[in-house]
Amino acid sequence: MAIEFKPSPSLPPPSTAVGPVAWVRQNLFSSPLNVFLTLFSIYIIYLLVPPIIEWGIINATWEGASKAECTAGGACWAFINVYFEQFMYGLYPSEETWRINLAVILIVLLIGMFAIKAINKLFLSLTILLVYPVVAYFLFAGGVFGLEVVETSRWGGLFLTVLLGVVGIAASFPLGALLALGRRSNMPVAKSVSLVFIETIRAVPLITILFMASVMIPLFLPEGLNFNKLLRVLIGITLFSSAYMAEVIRGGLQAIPKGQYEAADAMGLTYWQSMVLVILPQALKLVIPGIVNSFISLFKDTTLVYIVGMFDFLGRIQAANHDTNWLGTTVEGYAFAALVYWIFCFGMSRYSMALERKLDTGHKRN
Amino acid sequence: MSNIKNTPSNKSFLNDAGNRSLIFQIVLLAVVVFVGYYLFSNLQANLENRGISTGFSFLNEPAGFPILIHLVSYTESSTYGRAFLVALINTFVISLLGIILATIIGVVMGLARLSKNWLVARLATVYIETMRNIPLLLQMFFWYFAVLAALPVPRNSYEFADFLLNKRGIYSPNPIAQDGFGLVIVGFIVSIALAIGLIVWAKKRQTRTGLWFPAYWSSLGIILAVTFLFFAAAGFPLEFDLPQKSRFNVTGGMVLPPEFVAVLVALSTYTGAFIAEIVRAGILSVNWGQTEAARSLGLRDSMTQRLIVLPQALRVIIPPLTSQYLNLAKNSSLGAAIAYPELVAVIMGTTLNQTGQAIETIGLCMLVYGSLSLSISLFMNWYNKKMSLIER
Amino acid sequence: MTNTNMARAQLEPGESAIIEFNDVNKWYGDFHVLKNINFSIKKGERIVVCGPSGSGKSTMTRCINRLEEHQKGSILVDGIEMNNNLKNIEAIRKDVGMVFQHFNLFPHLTILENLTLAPIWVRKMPKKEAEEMAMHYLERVKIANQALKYPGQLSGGQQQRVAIARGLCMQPRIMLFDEPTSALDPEMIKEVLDTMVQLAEEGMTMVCVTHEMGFAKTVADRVVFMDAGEIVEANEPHEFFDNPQHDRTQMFLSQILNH
Amino acid sequence: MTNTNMARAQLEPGESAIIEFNDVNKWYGDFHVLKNINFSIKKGERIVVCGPSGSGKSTMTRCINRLEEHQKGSILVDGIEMNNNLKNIEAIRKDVGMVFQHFNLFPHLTILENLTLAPIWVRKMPKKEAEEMAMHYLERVKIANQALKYPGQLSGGQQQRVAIARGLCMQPRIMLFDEPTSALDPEMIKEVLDTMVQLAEEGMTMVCVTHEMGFAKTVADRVVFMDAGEIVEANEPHEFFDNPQHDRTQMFLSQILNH
Amino acid sequence: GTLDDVKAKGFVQCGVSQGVPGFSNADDKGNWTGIDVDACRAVAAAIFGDAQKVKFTPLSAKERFTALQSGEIDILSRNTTWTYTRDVSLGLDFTATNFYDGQGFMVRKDLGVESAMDLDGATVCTEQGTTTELNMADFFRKHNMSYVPVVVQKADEAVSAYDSGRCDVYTTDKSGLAAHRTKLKNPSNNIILPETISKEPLGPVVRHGDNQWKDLVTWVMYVQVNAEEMGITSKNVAKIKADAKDPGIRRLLGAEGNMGQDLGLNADWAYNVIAEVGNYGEEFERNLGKDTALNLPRAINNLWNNGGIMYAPPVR
Ligand SMILES: Nc1ncnc2c1ncn2[C@@H]1O[C@H](COP(=O)(O)OP(=O)(O)OP(=O)(O)O)[C@@H](O)[C@H]1O
Ligand SMILES: Nc1ncnc2c1ncn2[C@@H]1O[C@H](COP(=O)(O)OP(=O)(O)OP(=O)(O)O)[C@@H](O)[C@H]1O
Ligand SMILES: [Mg+2]
Ligand SMILES: [Mg+2]
Repeated sequence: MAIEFKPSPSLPPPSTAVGPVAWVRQNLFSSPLNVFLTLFSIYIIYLLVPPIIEWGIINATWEGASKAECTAGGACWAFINVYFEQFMYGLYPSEETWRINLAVILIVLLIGMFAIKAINKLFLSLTILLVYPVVAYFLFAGGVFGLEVVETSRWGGLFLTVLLGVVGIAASFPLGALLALGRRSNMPVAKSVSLVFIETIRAVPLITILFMASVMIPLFLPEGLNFNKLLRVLIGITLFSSAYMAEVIRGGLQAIPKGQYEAADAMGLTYWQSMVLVILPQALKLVIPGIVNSFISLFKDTTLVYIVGMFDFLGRIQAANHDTNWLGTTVEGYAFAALVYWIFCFGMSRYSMALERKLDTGHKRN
Repeated sequence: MSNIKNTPSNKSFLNDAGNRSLIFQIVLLAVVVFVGYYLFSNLQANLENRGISTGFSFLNEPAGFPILIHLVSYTESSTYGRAFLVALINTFVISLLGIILATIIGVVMGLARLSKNWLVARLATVYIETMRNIPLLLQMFFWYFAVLAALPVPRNSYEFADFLLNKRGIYSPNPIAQDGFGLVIVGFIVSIALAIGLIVWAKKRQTRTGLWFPAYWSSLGIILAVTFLFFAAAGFPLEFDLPQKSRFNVTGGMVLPPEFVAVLVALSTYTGAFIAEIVRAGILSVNWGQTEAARSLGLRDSMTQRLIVLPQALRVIIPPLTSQYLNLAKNSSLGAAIAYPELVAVIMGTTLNQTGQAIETIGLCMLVYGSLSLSISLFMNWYNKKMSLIER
Repeated sequence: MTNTNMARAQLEPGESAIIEFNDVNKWYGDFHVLKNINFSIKKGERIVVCGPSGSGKSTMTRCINRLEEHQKGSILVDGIEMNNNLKNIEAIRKDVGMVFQHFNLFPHLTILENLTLAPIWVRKMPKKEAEEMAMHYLERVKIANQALKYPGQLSGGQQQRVAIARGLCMQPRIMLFDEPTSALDPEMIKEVLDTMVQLAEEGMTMVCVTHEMGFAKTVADRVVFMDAGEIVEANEPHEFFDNPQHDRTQMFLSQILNH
Repeated sequence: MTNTNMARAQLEPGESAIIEFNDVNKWYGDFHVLKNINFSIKKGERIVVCGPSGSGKSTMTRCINRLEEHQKGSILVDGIEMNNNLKNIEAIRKDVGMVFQHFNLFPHLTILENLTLAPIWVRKMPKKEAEEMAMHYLERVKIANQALKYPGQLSGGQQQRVAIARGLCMQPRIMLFDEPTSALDPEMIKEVLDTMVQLAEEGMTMVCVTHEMGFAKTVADRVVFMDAGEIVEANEPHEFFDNPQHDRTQMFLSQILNH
Repeated sequence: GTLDDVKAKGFVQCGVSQGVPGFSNADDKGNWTGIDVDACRAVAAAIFGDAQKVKFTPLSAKERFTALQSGEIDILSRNTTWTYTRDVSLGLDFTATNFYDGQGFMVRKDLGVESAMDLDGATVCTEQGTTTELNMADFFRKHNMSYVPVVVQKADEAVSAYDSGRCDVYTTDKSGLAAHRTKLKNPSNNIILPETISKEPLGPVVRHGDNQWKDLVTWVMYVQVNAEEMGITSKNVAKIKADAKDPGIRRLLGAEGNMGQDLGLNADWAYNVIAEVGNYGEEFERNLGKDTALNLPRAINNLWNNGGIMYAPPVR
């Protein structure tokens, strides 16, 4: 007769294996080297954190009209306070800044509408991609419906930074897709044109391209034909990021199994039909995280427009540092800039990671 | 045979796939050529109308401006060509040092992030996430303007032995060779030869007897000891020019100007954060089974890392590392913003301004960056090929 | 080679072949993958192609709708010659449906959208009509209730049935199957084979690369055996299985039947 | 618990066990994965460990060369107690060879380098001698002609045989096998099992986690059955298979023998 | 030509500095003031009769010539020194000089330096892409003194570098020194050394090859100097135009004849310039004079008959 098997009860682990004490032992003091590293880390934290808190919070001054009023010995956040509007909007007339805010609210609402089931997604996307930019442009620039004209030379601050980043990415997207298709094409001319363009752009620093855009484009145009510096810089940024975008999209295209191309061919779709209906929608889904990452780099790189004399967010802060009332607030300015950039970039990078994870499981290949 | 139903209506020149692609390509080529020609002819007309001189003859003219950092001799009366060379060297030097430092920082931080010590891992994460998400230009400004403001004036320099640190840079004694220094060089060469001999011998002995000899450490010792012996024998033929505080500055000694230090620090800490992530991913990509297999063979953890994990991780690390190196080289151009005299500052800044020849100067810069990028990626491709695994 | 006589369809007078290979040769680089293929199929015929791996079965099938180009000889489908002419290719692809081993459904489209894509964009059918037709074929493959799901949500067998329905939606005169069941679990194979048998019974012209010998015996009008880029033997199923002429065929059959 | 009596080796007087588990307990976090394991092996014994997935077979085996740490009880290998002492661990790992399910060959080294790595670096053997020995073991696993290839160039079965040879190159007193054949195709399984049988015949002490019951019947001195972190039953093969004591064992055997 | 383009677009695009008080400087609302700004406004007044029809493009020193050459701006009015090379080979044309300047040095008082000759071994900050960079080099070379050059990309940052102690000396045009000194943490702790080491005639620049436009810009400046000489100011210009008997003045103010025609302008262009912007003296006092933070004396920028060298050709 068979003996019945009853598993013995599980016992709780000994305190050496779990619990806070075990945790500390395993994670902080597991070996002499680790003890040293732990103590060293604590020392570094001790060196860095308390002084920063003291300077940035405890001894900081939050209100005031000039540096002279910052007497507490800590950070002079009053500087940021006073200049806040300029940092955000540049020299955009303050009675007109509602136009920027309105444009931001609009886009947030539009994107939020994706969550509503009943709305036609295609229609909404087209609105965002085609209608919204026009509306936003007229809101920003004015000159219609009695809106006061605001020169692009007055656009600046974080507004300009975001504008450059968003327009750069959005505009580089179609161009990048074309370049990617070109680079994968089996037509030698299309292939080499795309290849040369992509590799040339990727080989040189953004700053040389911005410099070309800001001073050289007019030399290549017939006399009298000339356009706005902001537009030229945007063209430069777009060309630059389209080369990187092309490589991201190419990665996506390569990940699409060959069978998808064949199935589309076998159904009798033409090249462009199969690209637009079958291949690109799949590839783009795969490259969204890559695009977000490109956006993050571009967003950081837009600081370089400062070198060609545009007052983006960092540029405005640099300029404000020279205000005679606020001399000696360099560190506060940089700290503020660093914080804002960090929040944007870190947030986006987390978002892209989450997206990557989501798409990873959601996109089953077959 | 069945009847062949030919369909002549469909037989058109344009419907042939080969012809279509040919036509498309001809059109594309025509457009590219036309746009190129259009831009070029505009350029020529514009240059002529505006009386801007062209050509590279300016490279032979005296530059007339000073350059703060020059590793080859340069004076104000040197030519623009010389200035170009100086700037080129400055770009190379900062890129090379930056790559070395960033690699060290990246490896250390990447390993730290994988550390079993919770605190160390957390600190490394904070470092990486901070550096990666703040624009490089801002970091350069910080290292230049904010740190500069916090340092003392030369008179109140921080002093460590014969080293000085102040707003004007980091000063160190400058060694000056005296008579007989040649002997020391001879000694150095001899010691290197000895060290190589030792390493070869150690390898041979291992093959023969299986005994290991710590050849690398001992050869380092030999190099130091032998060189020192020759140095002593020659009667210590080296004098140091010590930095002295003078009326304005510090005179004498060697100096690392703050511009150089700021660019170097910013470039290497920024890129280092990216490299850290690459290193981490590379090490994680090596299957844990490899470590277990190595351990079960009795290899110690340090050997496991050196012989098993790192060689395999490198395979994964190298392609993204290449693009980080390229980025660093390109980013060195931001040094222009804080007075580091690299290519963009000297050529697209001062030279362009003195000569007005935008096309030539910007063209020169793009050429240099292009070849820099090309050579780094060629080297890396070669290395990558060498490292790649052989599969079925 | 008497034993490849059967590679040509037995045509009644006045009847013409729907697919015709005349001395077709194809190379991949230096590699001669199809050698002098002579072969024809008449309307309504059901052909099973078998042979060892790498023998060129897929390649031959894919030449029919010009997923591959051949370099010598001529292929006529429904009287139209295959060449670089895009109009011809388009016309033929409308007439030829294809089902792949790995289904190749479009994962970003629902089942219904997968089916209506070609009718709408290639046949320029109104969307409503296309959807009605799609539902009709989905019912035929017994999967209409899944119409709004995505391919990723279906089992392999279901996916393959969708792929068949997608092929049918073009209302093709010929259906090509390239090992439609070899990526499936045994129980799903049955689902798919049942669907194919049903199609065969309805009189669809079919070319099917498969090693399901049961299927071949049940429905094939002729079985074609290929090796090393050649048609070694072609015959009616009972002849082919019971009385293979070639020793190569015998060896092959002994392997797969024992398996 | 009478039926685990056989978990301890039957020692002759004066003989001592080469591996000894005394009341070994191990937790992963809160999860009690090994419960009171008492178990010993004498020199030259061949033990097969089996049991359902997740029962702790791998964990127990890996405790033997301290790839895993246990938290309670003691493990003695060749008289040396397992603890945090690095010298002990090193000494034991030199004496214990291990073969993994996924081979874990070092892909960046040639076969020969894979085999000589440990002898050179751990045993401080002259390179030449190490290579001679490696060739010897490669011949034993019948694969000497592949010595200069890289693991990626070999088939799975060949790789696993290399892994065995690599383990042998340390000239260990004990070999551990953790499901060495379960990642292989049927024909390759045979290759590897043949090699293992040959080893067993030469008198190597072996602990082998496997579900190849044929192997167990042929070579094992004892079969150990685990479930839920416990040794449920241990016995000589014929007793174990023909007359399992425990209902759990019976159920398990009925499953894998029917398979 | 440029004039037609300007008329067509309806404003003058004027390149200015990124902030030099007294010359071209924007307040925190973005309104531009300064003597260089007024030069552009005067041109706008001459063309459109409206001094506000100007748009400003702030440029760093190193960008400025390319911006002008490329046609991005119509006039470069950015304390730019007239030099041989710039005039001859850069594709530029210098018009009239609106400020005679010379390069000088600023040091911190506590260094105890009295003369530029004491600067041997000093670290000197300056802005990239200026004549200053070259003059400085020449000066130290001539006197056989050593120095450490720190050449910063933008004037503001060069000043910051000086102010933070990176350099002992800051060098630029003396007017610039005075202007920048107001931006220091502690202006009174810094002195400007007496030496002037260069001639720096500053004035608006236009593209080479458009003579009509060059003439226009030149004569807008000369008219202002002549107006000061004749005692015509923005306050009394209307009255003088109505009352004047002097045919020279009547011609100048467009009360008779049509002197603007050849420039492509209206007859009253000069009137508009004076009425909207003022004469040269007014411009100087408003931007640089005693009541400003710069507090510069007229010195050589006075009229020729007042001991200066401002001498405009007659309007005939
Ligand atoms: N794109 C290609 N380039 C080069 N050779 C190819 C290519 N595609 C197929 N081949 C080769 O052509 C031969 C025939 O391939 P094909 O796919 O037609 O064989 P098959 O009979 O369908 O085999 P299987 O049963 O494995 O699908 C094979 O040897 C294959 O390696
Ligand atoms: N590192 C770990 N952390 C937490 N739990 C683990 C870990 N490794 C294994 N386990 C758990 O411990 C139990 C025993 O694992 P073990 O690998 O020893 O099982 P096994 O008997 O070898 O099973 P299999 O036949 O699947 O290999 C399993 O439930 C497993 O999930
Ligand atoms: Mg096939
Ligand atoms: Mg296991």
